[in-house]
Amino acid sequence: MTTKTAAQRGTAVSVKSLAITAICLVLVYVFTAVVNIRLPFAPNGGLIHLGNVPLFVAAILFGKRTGMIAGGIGMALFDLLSGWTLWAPFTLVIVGCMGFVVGAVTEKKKSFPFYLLALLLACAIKIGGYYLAEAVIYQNWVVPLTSIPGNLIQVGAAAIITLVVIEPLRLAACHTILRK
Amino acid sequence: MEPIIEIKNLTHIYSPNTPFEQRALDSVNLTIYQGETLGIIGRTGSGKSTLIQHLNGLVRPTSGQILFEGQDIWSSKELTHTIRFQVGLVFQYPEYQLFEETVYKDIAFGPRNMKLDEGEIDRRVRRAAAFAGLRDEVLSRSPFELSGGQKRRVAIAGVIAMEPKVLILDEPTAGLDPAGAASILANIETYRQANHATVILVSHSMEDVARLADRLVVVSQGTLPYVGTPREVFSHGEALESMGLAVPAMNRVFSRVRAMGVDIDPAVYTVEQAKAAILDALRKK
Amino acid sequence: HRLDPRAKIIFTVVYIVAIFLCKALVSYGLALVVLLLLIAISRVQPKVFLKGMKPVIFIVICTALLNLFYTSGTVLWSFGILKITEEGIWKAGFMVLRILMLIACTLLLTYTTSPILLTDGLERLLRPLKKVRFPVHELSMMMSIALRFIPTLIQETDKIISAQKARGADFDSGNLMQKAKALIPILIPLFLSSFRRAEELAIAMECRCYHGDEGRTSLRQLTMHGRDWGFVVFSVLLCAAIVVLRCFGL
Amino acid sequence: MATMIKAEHLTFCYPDEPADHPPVLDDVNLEIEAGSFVAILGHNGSGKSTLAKHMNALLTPTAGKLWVEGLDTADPENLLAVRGKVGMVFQNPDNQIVASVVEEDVAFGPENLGVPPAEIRQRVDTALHMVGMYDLREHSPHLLSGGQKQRVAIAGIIAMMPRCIVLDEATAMLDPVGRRETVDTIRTLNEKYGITVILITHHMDEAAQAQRLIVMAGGHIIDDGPPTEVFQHVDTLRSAGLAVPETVGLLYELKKEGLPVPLDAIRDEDCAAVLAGLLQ
Repeated sequence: MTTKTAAQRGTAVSVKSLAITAICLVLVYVFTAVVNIRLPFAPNGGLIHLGNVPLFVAAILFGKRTGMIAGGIGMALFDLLSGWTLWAPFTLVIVGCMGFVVGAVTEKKKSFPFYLLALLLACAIKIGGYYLAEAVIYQNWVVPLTSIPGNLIQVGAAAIITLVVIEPLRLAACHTILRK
Repeated sequence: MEPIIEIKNLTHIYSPNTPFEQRALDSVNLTIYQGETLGIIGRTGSGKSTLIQHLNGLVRPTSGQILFEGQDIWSSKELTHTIRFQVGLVFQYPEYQLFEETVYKDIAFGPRNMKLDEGEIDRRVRRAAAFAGLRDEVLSRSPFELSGGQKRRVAIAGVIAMEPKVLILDEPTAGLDPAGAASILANIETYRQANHATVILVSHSMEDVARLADRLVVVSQGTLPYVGTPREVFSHGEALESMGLAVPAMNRVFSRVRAMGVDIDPAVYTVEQAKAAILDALRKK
Repeated sequence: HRLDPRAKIIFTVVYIVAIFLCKALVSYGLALVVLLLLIAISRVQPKVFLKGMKPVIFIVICTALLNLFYTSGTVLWSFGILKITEEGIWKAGFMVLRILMLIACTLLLTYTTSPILLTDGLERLLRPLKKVRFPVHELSMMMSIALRFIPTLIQETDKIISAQKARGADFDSGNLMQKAKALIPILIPLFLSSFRRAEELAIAMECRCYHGDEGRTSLRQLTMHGRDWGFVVFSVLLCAAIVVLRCFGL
Repeated sequence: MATMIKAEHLTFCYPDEPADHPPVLDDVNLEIEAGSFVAILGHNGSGKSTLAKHMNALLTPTAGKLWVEGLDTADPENLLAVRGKVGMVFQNPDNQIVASVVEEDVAFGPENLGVPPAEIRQRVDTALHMVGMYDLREHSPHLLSGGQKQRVAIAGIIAMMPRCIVLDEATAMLDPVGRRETVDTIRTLNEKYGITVILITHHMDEAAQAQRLIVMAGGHIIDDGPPTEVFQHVDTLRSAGLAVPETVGLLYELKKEGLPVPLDAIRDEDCAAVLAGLLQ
């Protein structure tokens, strides 16, 4: 009801979508930094972060632009603030791509097969992307293979959780923010 | 009266051994009795949230004990888990915790976690909805379509459905209009009487606690400086003011009347008491 | 510490490029000396850097070992398929040094510059991109809102977890699928309340006449002082020096 | 006196509500004088927040008109001017603070208005002094208490130098100390600086401090007048889901018992004087 004003004035982004993207960005950061689940099978202590869940949710509910910005910046911000500074630029690009692709695939059709397709693509981007990134960082093609299992579990668990949560969340959001 | 919860020497320290170390509760002792209404008053940040979260085992004491019906709630894992069903805690602005597709399912979340059978769950959901003042047709609707006040009732029903022996409510009427607030407080009283439950009410309204509580607990800087009947607690007017609290309006008015040279007992806290006191004094004149 | 964030960002980028250009002992040595000097000036405790390196130690060792064993050259020692070459030792050493230096220099940026200043610095550096319709201002606005709301949403997450625990929710048992399901009572309220926050925030911003960056001014003015320019020039010189050294194969 | 806000036949329906749904605001006529301190009371859903949102063009009327110092809020050209004149403070203090440092948040409004940096600095400092938050200007907002956050929000509005501040249930989430801080702050603004204050609240003791009370129910204004007058209409207020201050409540009860007491002794001291008179 209020966002027209900004659009009328020709701003690139409406204030509401700016605020939503910013908050989604925070969610990605918070889930990466604090929300963890303990897995029954445990590679590195078994704690995995759920940062990819809000990334997927943001992309599916609010589209590719929000998904890209919230995901890329949110997770890069985590890298920046917690000592993975070197990874931040790569994360920005890789996770940004994930958000964009998920948003783009689910833009027209919101149904399970499309969610699944989108999330599989995102997994592929994540694993491939970080493989290449670490190959650049370490100047070596073998070492980055070691982080593939971790990434796979990370993003796979997030994909499963997203699939479980997304429909109830979308229905609930329809009563509130998506209404307008 | 039977004690139901006993707090013994409870101390809680947040982030111990760091520069942010903060003593939220300091050697607190308190006994809570079966069937009473206990009012908790204190400023934001006084430690009262930490206190109530100890009562259902959400927060673990740094030292000291919480006994529920004589047993330490941390003595066994099963007990710590089941204590949450015995001691129901309704957080501030509980409407933000709703998540299910329908009101019915949301209220059923607690009973379902108790692993009750479907028939019992159904009975409890309907009973709790009635206690919370929700009509049957609301049960099939989405909680997100309801008004703020209705959502609050759904959230309270979600805790009542676990049929806790102790029901703790943190500011249950915050942000509601006076009629909505009064009606929710009345609903809670109905539940207490029907189930012989203990009710612990955290409130900023001195008038509400004076009217509803059998006993009051004052929390200030992690300690409980005053515990007693409203009359006992409110007799420390100046000390309460220094803790950012106050005495009920009627008490203030009557103290002024007395200061004007009228011989009247200022220990009056509710409109009903005030009215009775005035009529009584007029009769004696 | 007190340098303009823009100068620091430029330095970090140039320095990373320089490290990748390093080829031999002299250039690595030069880069290392500069880095150690800066760390000393920054007065950030070395302990902090060691802590920051911890997560990558395992990978660094892996890289070192791989380089150690799989570089061809003069064989110094061998056992079955494992052989250590002179070149291998050098390469492994440089590899470890490079990774640690990369991490240290980025950590230096993070530890000496608040996220707010970093955002500001980046916004100003990227400002020319506005000409190609890149939403620099919007991104920096989002960043500053994000920094503001991180603690708030962390608190909110804790609160919702407690509230659902009070209703008997169990997050610690079951298989992955059950755990995923157990997260619904947290995720849905948290997302919804966050979205509501976003809506209210948008309204509050509009009420305060927010309408994009058209005609917008700023309380905080960043000015590049002499020493900031000096620092930029210094980093460019460093990079140039390393390029020159590279030509000489040093 | 000059008119700050004027509404004529103001009607508003949410566009996505079914057509048979009663309008949220139904033919409201209202005039608020510049420099006054007005409280608007009403139950949840009475339309009071919707009315408030019209005052700075967050919503525009479905029918009728609303003017802010003569500016029609429905005209998009007036948008920034209207928002520059009427500032709003909302219920949840967390959701209206934009920046991670107090003084930068206060600067947000003036920055949007394009005020030169040196003047922003000056306005920010003045505003923070006015709400008593100057010493905490470099703090992080999330470490402040609710009352302090609301005072920062108010400072953010003052720095835009508005003619009027609307507080939309801005005290609902605060504890009594925070409420007192907030209400004291806006009273000072009203008394010392002549800023028009429109306070929307559920708390009768806050409303009692205003010069004028407007009571809303079902999208209509059902009562309007000084507190001493409006609070005498105990039955009207109660039927609108509202309450009266305890002092008036007591006097009302005594009057029902046939005692000759006035109903306009709202303040503690006035009520005490009445009771003392009765008993002596």
